[in-house]
Amino acid sequence: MNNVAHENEQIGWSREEMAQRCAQDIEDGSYVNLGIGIPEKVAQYVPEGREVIYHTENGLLGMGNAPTDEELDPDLINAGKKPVTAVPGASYFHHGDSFAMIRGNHIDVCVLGAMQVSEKGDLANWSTGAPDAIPAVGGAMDLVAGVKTIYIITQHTTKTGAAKILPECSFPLTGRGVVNRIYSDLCVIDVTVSGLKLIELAPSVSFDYVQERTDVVLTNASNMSV
Amino acid sequence: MNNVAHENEQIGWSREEMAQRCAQDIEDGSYVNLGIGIPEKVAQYVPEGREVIYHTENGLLGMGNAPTDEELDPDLINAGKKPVTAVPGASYFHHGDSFAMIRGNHIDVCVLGAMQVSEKGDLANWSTGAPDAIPAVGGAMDLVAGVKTIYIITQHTTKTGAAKILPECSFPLTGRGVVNRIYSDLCVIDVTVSGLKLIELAPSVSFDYVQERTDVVLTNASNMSV
Amino acid sequence: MIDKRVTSCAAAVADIKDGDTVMIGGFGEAGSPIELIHALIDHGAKNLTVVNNNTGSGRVGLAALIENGQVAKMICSYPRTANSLVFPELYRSGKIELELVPQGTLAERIRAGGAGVPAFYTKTSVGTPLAEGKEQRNFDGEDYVMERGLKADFALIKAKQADRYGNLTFNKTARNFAPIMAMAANKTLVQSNEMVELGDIEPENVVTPGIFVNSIVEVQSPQQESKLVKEGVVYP
Amino acid sequence: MIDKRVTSCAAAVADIKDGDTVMIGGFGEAGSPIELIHALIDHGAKNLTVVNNNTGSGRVGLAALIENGQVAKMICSYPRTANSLVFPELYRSGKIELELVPQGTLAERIRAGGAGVPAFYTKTSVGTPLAEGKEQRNFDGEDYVMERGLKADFALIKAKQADRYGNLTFNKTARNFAPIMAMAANKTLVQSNEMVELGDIEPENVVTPGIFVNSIVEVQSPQQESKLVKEGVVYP
Repeated sequence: MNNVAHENEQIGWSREEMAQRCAQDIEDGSYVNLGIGIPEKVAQYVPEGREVIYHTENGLLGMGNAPTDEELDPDLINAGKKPVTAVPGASYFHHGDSFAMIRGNHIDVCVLGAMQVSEKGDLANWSTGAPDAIPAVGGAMDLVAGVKTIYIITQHTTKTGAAKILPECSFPLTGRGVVNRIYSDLCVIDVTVSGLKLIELAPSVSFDYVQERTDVVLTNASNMSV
Repeated sequence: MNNVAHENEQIGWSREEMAQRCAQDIEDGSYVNLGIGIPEKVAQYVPEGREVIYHTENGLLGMGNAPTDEELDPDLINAGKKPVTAVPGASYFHHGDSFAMIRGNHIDVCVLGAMQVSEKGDLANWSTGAPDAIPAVGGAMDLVAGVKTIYIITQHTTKTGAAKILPECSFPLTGRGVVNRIYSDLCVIDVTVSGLKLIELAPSVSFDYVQERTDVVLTNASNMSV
Repeated sequence: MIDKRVTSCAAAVADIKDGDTVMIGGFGEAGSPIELIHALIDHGAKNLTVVNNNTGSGRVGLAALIENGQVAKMICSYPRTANSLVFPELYRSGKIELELVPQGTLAERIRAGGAGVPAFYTKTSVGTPLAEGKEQRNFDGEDYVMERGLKADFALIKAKQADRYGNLTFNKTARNFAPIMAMAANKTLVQSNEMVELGDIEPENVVTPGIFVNSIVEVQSPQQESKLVKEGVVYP
Repeated sequence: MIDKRVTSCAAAVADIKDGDTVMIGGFGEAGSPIELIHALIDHGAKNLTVVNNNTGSGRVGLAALIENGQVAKMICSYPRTANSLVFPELYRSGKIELELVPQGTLAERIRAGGAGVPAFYTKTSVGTPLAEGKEQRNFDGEDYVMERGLKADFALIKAKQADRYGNLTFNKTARNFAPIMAMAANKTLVQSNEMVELGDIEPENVVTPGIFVNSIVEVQSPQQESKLVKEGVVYP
């Protein structure tokens, strides 16, 4: 337990840094769908010189920044129902066509949040299964089933310190075996056929520190020493 | 056999008259798809004052007349691949959407030719089943399966005098139980749950004359005496 | 002559009956046909099954229709929103039924209903609780769920421009579910910001061809749901 | 930077391999990407499965591709036309395979392939020889046939306008199969009459969004198939 000293400190990546780290992996020319919350921030950090086209499932390809007061149009919103703009070269289409893009494997990358991720890449991010909750799924199940690459941005553990990366999700699944990579506040983990592989650690975070907070045995493929 | 005297005469309706008779039954405001051949002629005879919108399955609603030389555009054709025009209020769409209109029961009337029609309204109009023929079906099967009302315009018998209205079609079917009404050169016949009902005779054609040339027992619901 | 224009929202919704299935366009407030919904509240048809991505916000539009006790069942993907006051309470007290459908499956079911496709297969929801009780099938090594096409008695949608044939265009992301709902409903009722002459909409740019439209009412300055919600407006 | 423009038809078709499935847009000559087809003839890929509504006419375009022995199988709805010289002979001599599909089923299979739907049900062809060997199923008292989604390695289509993102518009009924083929192919190759700047195509009027397009070559004055056929032109 050589990390006890860190327990009450702010260590690892901030929310902004997680988005920034993820953004490094968004390739030039990608078609990208960003979920609500931290994933939305990824767009700000895509490195200069890369041209990325953002899809929002309510019918727009080529989503731009938030509007100025003059640009604001309540008929131009994103999947989170926030006002957005459209870039030159954008296109509008109906929901049937929009989800044909998703279901038909045309979107390259989707970045989403998570409640739990399993060793096999199962994702739970829509419901805690609580009996009194109003169930609401939106487009999450379609996105994870249809988009080529699924990136997850999430705190490594819950607010109470419980592991979110688990042998099996206890919450209802969003999709089975769908996650490709996890960006947590502590590290970057790839989901591979041979299990979860830690490929990068946040500054001053050790492999053991991450392993302690993960309910699944990780392979260490990072360059940092243990 | 009181009709023997007619055998070698031109009796009954001409091709133009068959189209004209059918056109009387095209209601104001209908969405109509006309097959190649005699059915195409129906459009000319729709009574004045009725506004009818023509669909062609290659992606146009609001098909107009044949073009003048100035209007001719090889990119504007009908399902028979003939040049056409578009009326004000027309719309273009892709094949997926065009057949969604057909399959989804949105077109009111389709008028087609026939090789054979059965007592139950089965239609054969795409293949004689000859082993050396190149099979070709086009949109006929989609139209008969999806359009609300199917009208058939056909000579009552083949060129050799064989019946085309039969207990069962011997040719491969286009659709099963799909025909609503037959306009032949001799009469108009409705396909009903209780069999084929002759509802109108061409001038100077008798019910017996028609019955002789029909391999199915007809009910006489015409106003003409037998 | 074909003239699908009607003079009021009340006239447009007059034929909706108790027990009907009604698809209502819109994703949040974008594309929500609020004047038609309010006319449906005035009309009073009950025991409706309503198909919409959400359940409305505040106490106007779709939320008001629900609050007014006219909706027996919602078919939707996301019955919560920031200002979702009405649905959660009714749902928790068992006064309204919910069929929860993933958004893309909802869209494809509506499109299938309109295109004469009674059922199709999708990967969406495989392995999740929303696949439970549904037929599953493997094609080429992948698992899929069978989903049924969805049709409706009526669709209520909002357009930007309409002509008397019923050809429609939409404004930006307000298009969302409207074109496919127009296909899936027996009768499609449209409120359009503007009526134009035949031919004013370029035939290449028609989004919903008139064949999918039955009645159009011009509502030049539709109310904006979020503004009404902010002002605390309650309908009726 | 996203720039899908390529400098020649030869460059566009360069990656097509022997044995590939190639969807080719067009209904008769309207929308037929004749320059891309001729480039594919020059390229020489063999043993292709080609999806098109027809089989070409005369001895240019698709007919020439077939005559050149590059097509092992045609998937189409109507393999005969007025000037169908090539296909009938090869078919009768058993040199080319034919999968005959009703036109609307062909369209829907292509749309399903592009939309991630592996199979769907349709009433079309029930009770006919084209339903033989296919799964049938009753929904709500009606019989339906199960049909499979159709995908392709490449689509070759013709557009009216294109920008560097690959957004496309089409001319009149030349649109036909192009938008759905663009969805169903892994790589969609476009010949466009005109290249325009980003934003020149109004976002509301984009017919095929760029996400479905991979390569675009400008062909400002494409040849007209019917004219070549009338002149007795033979390609190559």
